[in-house]
Amino acid sequence: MSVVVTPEMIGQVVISGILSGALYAMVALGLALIFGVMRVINIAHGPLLMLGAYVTFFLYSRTGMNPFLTVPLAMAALFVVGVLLQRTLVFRVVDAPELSSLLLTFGISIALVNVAQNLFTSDLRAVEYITGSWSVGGVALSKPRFIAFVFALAVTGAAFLFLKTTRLGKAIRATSQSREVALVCGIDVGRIHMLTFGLASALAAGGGALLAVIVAIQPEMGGVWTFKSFLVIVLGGAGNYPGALLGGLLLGLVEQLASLFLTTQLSEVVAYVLLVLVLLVRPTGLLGGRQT
Amino acid sequence: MAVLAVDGVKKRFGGVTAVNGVSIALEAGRIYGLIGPNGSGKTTLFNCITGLERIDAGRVRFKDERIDGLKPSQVARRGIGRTFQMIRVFPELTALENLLVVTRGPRPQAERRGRELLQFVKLAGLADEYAGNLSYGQQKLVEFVRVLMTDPTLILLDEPAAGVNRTLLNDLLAAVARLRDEGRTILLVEHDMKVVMGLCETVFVLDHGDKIAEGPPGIIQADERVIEAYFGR
Amino acid sequence: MRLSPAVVLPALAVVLAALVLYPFVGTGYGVRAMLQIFMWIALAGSWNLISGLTGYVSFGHVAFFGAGAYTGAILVASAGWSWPVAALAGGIAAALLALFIGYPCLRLKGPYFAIAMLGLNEVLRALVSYFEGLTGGGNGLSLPTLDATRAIYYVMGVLAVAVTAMTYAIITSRFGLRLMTIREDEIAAEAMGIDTFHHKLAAFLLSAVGPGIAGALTARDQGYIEPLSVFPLAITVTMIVMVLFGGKGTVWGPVLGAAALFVIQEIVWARYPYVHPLLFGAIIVAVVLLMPRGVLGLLQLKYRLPRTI
Amino acid sequence: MTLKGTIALTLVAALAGGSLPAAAQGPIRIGASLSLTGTYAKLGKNQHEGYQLCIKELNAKGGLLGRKLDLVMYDDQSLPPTAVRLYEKLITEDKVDAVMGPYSSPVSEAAANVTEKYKKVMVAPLAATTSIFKKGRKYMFMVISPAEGYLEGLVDMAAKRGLKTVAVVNEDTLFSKAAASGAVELAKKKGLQVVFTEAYPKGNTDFSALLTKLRAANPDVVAAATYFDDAVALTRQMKELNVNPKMYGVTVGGDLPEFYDTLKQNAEYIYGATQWEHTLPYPGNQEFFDTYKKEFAHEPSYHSAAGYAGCLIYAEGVRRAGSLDADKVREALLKLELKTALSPSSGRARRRSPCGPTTSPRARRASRRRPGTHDRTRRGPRRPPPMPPPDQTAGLRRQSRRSKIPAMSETTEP
Repeated sequence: MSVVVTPEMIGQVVISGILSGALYAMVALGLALIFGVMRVINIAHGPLLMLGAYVTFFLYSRTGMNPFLTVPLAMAALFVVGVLLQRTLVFRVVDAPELSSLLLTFGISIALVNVAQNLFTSDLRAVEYITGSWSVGGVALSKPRFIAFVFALAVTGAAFLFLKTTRLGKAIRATSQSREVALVCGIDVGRIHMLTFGLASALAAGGGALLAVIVAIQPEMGGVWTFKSFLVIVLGGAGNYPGALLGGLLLGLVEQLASLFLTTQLSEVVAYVLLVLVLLVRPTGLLGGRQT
Repeated sequence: MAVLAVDGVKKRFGGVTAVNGVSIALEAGRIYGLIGPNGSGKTTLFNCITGLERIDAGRVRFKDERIDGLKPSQVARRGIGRTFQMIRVFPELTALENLLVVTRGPRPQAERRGRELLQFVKLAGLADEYAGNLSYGQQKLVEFVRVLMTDPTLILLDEPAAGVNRTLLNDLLAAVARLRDEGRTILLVEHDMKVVMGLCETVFVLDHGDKIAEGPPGIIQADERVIEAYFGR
Repeated sequence: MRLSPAVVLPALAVVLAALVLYPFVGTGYGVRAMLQIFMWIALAGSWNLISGLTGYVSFGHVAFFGAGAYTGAILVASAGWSWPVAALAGGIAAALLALFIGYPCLRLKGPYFAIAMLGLNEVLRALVSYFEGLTGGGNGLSLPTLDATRAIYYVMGVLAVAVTAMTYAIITSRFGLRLMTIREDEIAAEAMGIDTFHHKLAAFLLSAVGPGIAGALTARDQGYIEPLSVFPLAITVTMIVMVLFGGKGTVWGPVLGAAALFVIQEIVWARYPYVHPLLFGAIIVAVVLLMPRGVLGLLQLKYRLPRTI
Repeated sequence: MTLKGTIALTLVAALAGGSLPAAAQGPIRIGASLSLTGTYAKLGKNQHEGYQLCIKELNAKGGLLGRKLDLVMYDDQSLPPTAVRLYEKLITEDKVDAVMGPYSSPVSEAAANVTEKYKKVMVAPLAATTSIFKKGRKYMFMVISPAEGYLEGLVDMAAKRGLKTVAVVNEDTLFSKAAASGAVELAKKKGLQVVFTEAYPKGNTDFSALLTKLRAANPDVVAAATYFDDAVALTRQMKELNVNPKMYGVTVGGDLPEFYDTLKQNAEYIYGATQWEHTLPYPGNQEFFDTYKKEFAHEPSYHSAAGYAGCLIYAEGVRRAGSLDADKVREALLKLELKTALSPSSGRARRRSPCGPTTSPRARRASRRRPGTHDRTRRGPRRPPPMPPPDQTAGLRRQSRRSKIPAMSETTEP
């Protein structure tokens, strides 16, 4: 049953890999922010993405809004959710060992999924807005995935710009490099944590909103995204923000190429082996700093 | 013949050279001081000797054996004990357990020796208290005697006097002197010049990763480069 | 509130006797529930060995459970081994896996290790699905019908006792103290001459055996396994929460946590079929926030009890 | 006393005291564990509602053997080990009088070990994998047709139309694998060449690479053994990657009303295997559909119908046996022929009919049935209907969804 792999096919999956890689990068950037600033591994990242997808779904189905225009609304809504989560629960585990944050956010995660199951039901939802593809030199360029890709790039770019140029963004980066120094410089670290968690949730929600146009939405859709985001940020170097972009594209490509040359079932295995190899050579990821 | 010979050791962190080709040699049964302004590379040199940092160039020989490249635990087991600048006791182990973990032989003997050492630093009554509950000075003492539990040939002390009161300090210094008399070698990093001058026979001075002077304390104190390093010009 | 052996040992004997006799009076469900508690004690106790003592959070410990389950089931189904021997083989297979995976992964620190273990579990599930000639892939593996619940109850009980006894032996030994130094300050431990890597590896191996055997026994008892049901993250999290609830780094913490949490879950489960995950999530959050040291950890601190409680 | 002692003893007490003997003439208690949360939450919920409706109606008609019926429900989280424990609890603690099956093949497979051990009749309405019913199990009854047959209709029609090559892809779980292997077998038998097969893991959302390979193999027919979300994802991505086979069919997914709601016009011209459609002219079917919709505010799926019918089948078995005794009920069920909303009737019809007939126990007899082909072949090929606007009514979209001629086809007509 073997299929001969042609250059066109490789081109096709490389395109697919890059398209999904940008989305990975965007979602993972949120996780990287939280990890960088607070040293918290947020298992609830995927479920937050799921909530973002539902925002888009309901706006689209109730008001008929263009789903791509709902992206900022979903992000804003989840920004609020993120800030609330941080203020009520997560701030308590910021300095605790990783076990506490892993478990706390896991608890939040299953609670969110269950709430969604009861509020939205487990029915599969989708935003059927645009399908089909453009043909670019014999390679099919999926329309929804390409638009999502552009949006993801734009949002990720905006996030980088924000971190790089604004006062607040600089404060976030300063806090992630050294909380003590940030404190000394008069940065309100508690507020930065809140904003970071909000921003990260917004990035997840943006990913969810874009995914809504691509895949079906259901309460359990987030879990796999939490895991993939981990892979991405660990590959790229946790706490290193450009690393998230690199890691995302890398994961997208590796998954697709593994699926092409081996089988879809093994793509995860290949991604994981790559992760362990990277960590063995560079214990803090490709662009990670020194381990302390 | 030198117990420890550090030969042209270099260590870089990114663009910063923390230790730049430093060579020192330590003879058995003597006390050495290692001084220098903040950030001059003292602790990094300690880490290079004990294997916590991998060196970029040079070599470290201990009792005629290369030890650079070994794991810290291997270095320690060859007979180099150390304390840390920031205290590193095991807080959720008791004082006695802190000592026991580094021993290997039969347990009753180890416990006896541990209690003796705690007695020696006047902590016998706190043997079963969690180390994290002890005062700063007490923790410092526990860390100090923990080094002795392994019966090391060479002892590296990173700022033993910092944050310790006068009486305690005098006891500590007396203990160090006694260790020397037992034939052990001691290298200590210290900011308290009185301690360094009173105790050390030879002092090495680091500045920006370079060794800028070496000699008896009296001469070092008058060395222009040293004064310059500390006070600027 | 010191517990003297003169009180503890007879009490333990009474409890053990009650547990030995229980299958003759309990209902089928009761026996199975106790069996599950034994399983959770073995799992939680094993996780405690690596993560409670060294502080290395194994966020994929169910991998060993699954590996044991598949080893045991394959040996029973394809090679016709008797289940007790297959269960031992499950434990050995899990230990070998720990050895193989420990070499790279135990060099990783903190969250990196946690994520690597999480990944290991996902990968094992994918591999088990892929090599379907051996494992039945997504079809799962169906074992010949056998009603051995009572025998498995006893074996699982022995396993729970063995893991707990091993925890006791380790915690009271210098080996155990050295494992704790890794949790407290790995760099200092290393500088004090403790070969932290090999200590971690040893603890990791020991912590894999129990789940391996438990997995094989569970496979035999259920009669049917499939990749999704023996490699779920939920099992890992449940064992962690049990240890946290009871008190990590203690001997009886995992036992208490396993029993208490299992009973709570069973009650909640039955009453609120649609919202029990929400309640379980709330329990997790409460445990983490309100008593991160667990019941016994709190008692231990407050009353200065030894770790062997 | 040690903590452990206290806890263990309390626990023993709790476990021992938890059960009270069921009152002799109280309601008949029927127990089941279903996937109310976890992977199969949606489908399990539909099945739950099917059970609820059946029991409500039975009670309205005076119950069974003069007693009311009561449903004892647990959630197995879609996990087989949990189901095992819950069935053991239902049988030995809650002492239910009867059990009904859980959702999905893997869960049923695990739960069957318990129900067989206690010799409880279990009508398992949503276990479609035949292997479960083998293994010498005596008290387990199958309701829907076997998984292996889900794609037979598609392959059969493809062969009749002279199509030559087929690609089979499947989710790597018990049911889907069985459906896929059934499709491969039949394709070979019918002289079609299987040019591509690949399994993908559960939860997969990106099929780019798989479809790229599939497109290169250029099959006439794509047979996909899916659950639901993967059917949606796969369908969308086929469109995006220009994979245009002459025929394309899925298993679970294509039959659900949500499939169209989700995919809109992209759901058209896709063959779906179903165990049930509300338009089928079975007795009570329309009533079932209407009542269900009123009761639960959404349309039933075949999972609802199978749950509903499975429960009716069991009730009928009890009525004919005149007793709750498992062996008597088993005998009655083996002889039973029953028309329900789910199915046509008699043994002969069963063989040809698509939709799970009622009673047929165990696979031996059931293995010939082909879901999905029945009403389709009967109506014969038709022209594709015009594209319906997105706000099409329910009836119409069903029609378009079931249309026989794939739009992309150029050579379908023989």
